[in-house]
Amino acid sequence: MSEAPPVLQTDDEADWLPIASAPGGDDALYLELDGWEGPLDLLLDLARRQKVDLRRISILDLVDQYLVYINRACALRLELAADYLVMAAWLAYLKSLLLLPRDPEMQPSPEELALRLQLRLQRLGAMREAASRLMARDRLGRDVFMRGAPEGISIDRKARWIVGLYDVIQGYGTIKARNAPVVHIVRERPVITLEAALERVARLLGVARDWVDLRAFLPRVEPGADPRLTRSALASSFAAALELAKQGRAELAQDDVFGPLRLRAAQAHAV
Amino acid sequence: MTGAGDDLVRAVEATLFASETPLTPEEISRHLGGAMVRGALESLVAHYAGRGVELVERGGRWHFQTAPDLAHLLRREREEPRRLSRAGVEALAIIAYHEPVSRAEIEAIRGVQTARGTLDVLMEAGWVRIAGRREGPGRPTIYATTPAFLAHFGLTSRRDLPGIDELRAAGLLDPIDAAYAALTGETDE
Amino acid sequence: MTGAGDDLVRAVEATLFASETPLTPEEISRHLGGAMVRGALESLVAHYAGRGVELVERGGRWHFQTAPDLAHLLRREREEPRRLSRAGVEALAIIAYHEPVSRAEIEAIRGVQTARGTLDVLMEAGWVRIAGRREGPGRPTIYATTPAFLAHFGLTSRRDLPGIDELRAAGLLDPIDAAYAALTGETDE
Repeated sequence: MSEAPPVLQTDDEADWLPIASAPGGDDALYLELDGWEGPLDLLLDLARRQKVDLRRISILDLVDQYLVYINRACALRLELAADYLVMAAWLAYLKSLLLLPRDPEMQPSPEELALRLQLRLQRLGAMREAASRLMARDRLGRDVFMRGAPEGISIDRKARWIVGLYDVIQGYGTIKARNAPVVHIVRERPVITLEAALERVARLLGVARDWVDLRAFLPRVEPGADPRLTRSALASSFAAALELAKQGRAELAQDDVFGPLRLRAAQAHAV
Repeated sequence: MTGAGDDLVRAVEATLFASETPLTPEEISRHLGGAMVRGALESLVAHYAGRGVELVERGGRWHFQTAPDLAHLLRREREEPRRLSRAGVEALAIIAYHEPVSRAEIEAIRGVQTARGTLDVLMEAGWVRIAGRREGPGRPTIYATTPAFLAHFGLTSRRDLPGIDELRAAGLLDPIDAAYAALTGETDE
Repeated sequence: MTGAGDDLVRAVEATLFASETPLTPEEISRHLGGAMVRGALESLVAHYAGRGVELVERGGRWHFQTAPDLAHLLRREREEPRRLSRAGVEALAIIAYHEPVSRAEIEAIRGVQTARGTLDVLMEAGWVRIAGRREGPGRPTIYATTPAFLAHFGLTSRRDLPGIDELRAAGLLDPIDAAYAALTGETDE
């Protein structure tokens, strides 16, 4: 069980039937059409019926009145919002604590719970009263009026632009820097292009009348050079050999699958 | 009235008459080239006292308005200002007396949840504004009243809120924990 | 008239003050339950004579207005400091370094379009003027700086502007990213 009365669910315009004192003025309750704003509101109204200062209210009486009302509403099968039942349960619990022999271990004590409930009712009551006093004041547009047709005062705003010489010079520098011709430099990469290989293979082939292994056409690679250069040279030389064969300038021979690829100048041209 | 002050009084009077909104002394002063306007305002308040129109200060801003006792003559043919729901009225009072206050604090006092639209209506009316966030868990938005609130309800400042001194003296504006501690710390009656 | 406290005078005063339109004496009278208001109007005219506000009749209708000699108070000019936009700074710099230039030339140098308003702002500030038209296709308007520009920036002449070499030496021609990184102390790596 929580130690404070629960904060309740909604403040929808209450659409159920609350209570008022019987015309006789005793504390018999009957139902009438009016709105409650939740259980705390109902409790406050019940408390006011005790016709004493809220600081001297009897919490036990208040609990009884609330439970009586809720029971009556249930008996009449009125649809009670869950908040009211939650509050009823909490109040019944509080009442039992207040009536049973004191458990010194209990924190907070039932008296504290009761006092806190009383403080809440006082605060709500104070704000209720403050609100009605506020609303009853002479209100602008209802009771007092400002001038109906003021000429209006206009202020022509004139900008004083803030900019320093440095801003201007820097601005110019920014434009110049932004528009300076851009030169793209591509980093040298370890490749032999197809064009280079084609030129080299064709030149070497011109002097080689017999079958020569393709690998003999590869450029000499410095020891320790990037191995990717060797692979690139082999690939582009192979492509160059195919290209030369296609052009009818070279003949290719390979005895085994994955065996050495040999080439020589095309014999038709050589004769 | 004669003397050098006259021109300034006339200028302040004309400025406030012409303005469509209440003005702070600083705004009037700026409008009049930096003149000190306090004295002129006081002189105008005295001059208009008891007339059909009066000069009032609301939340640091000044405006002319009709005398409240003539309300019965002027009220007819004018539509009522928007009717606030009971929830709206109570939320407004709680914000005014406790400001700045979070929605949870409003709900704790009212004992019910506050519908989303309730605070919106108060802000739309120009009476309530968001006053930032409270440092602490969840950093909730907090609400406070505006100068337009003071103007609408004819309050010079929040100190003029009906009964606020008594409420404060009775501890009714303190949080319940503080009130409880104060009560139990003292001798019981 | 029994003085400022006279109820009818007060009522007429408040009615005219709150009215959104000038009112005939008959309208005021009807509003106030048929009272004779002529005397009250005369008393108010006398009371307000020489003040910052006066009561006047125009075509049989009455209204309050600001005293005509104070009409100048209803308009005020106020200076507001504002920061020149980056586009404005760049256009100003280009005009200063290249004047006279056309808008198309400014755009060619900036590499982006320049809004019409940008040049307006510079002219409104008094730093840039229209310096005629360039002979040639379309005869475009050309712009140049003003003496006020030199005065504002404390320059004796445009020759005081640093040259390209000096800009480079000052690091102002560094690529923007590098300059930005240097400014913010960040590095790309």
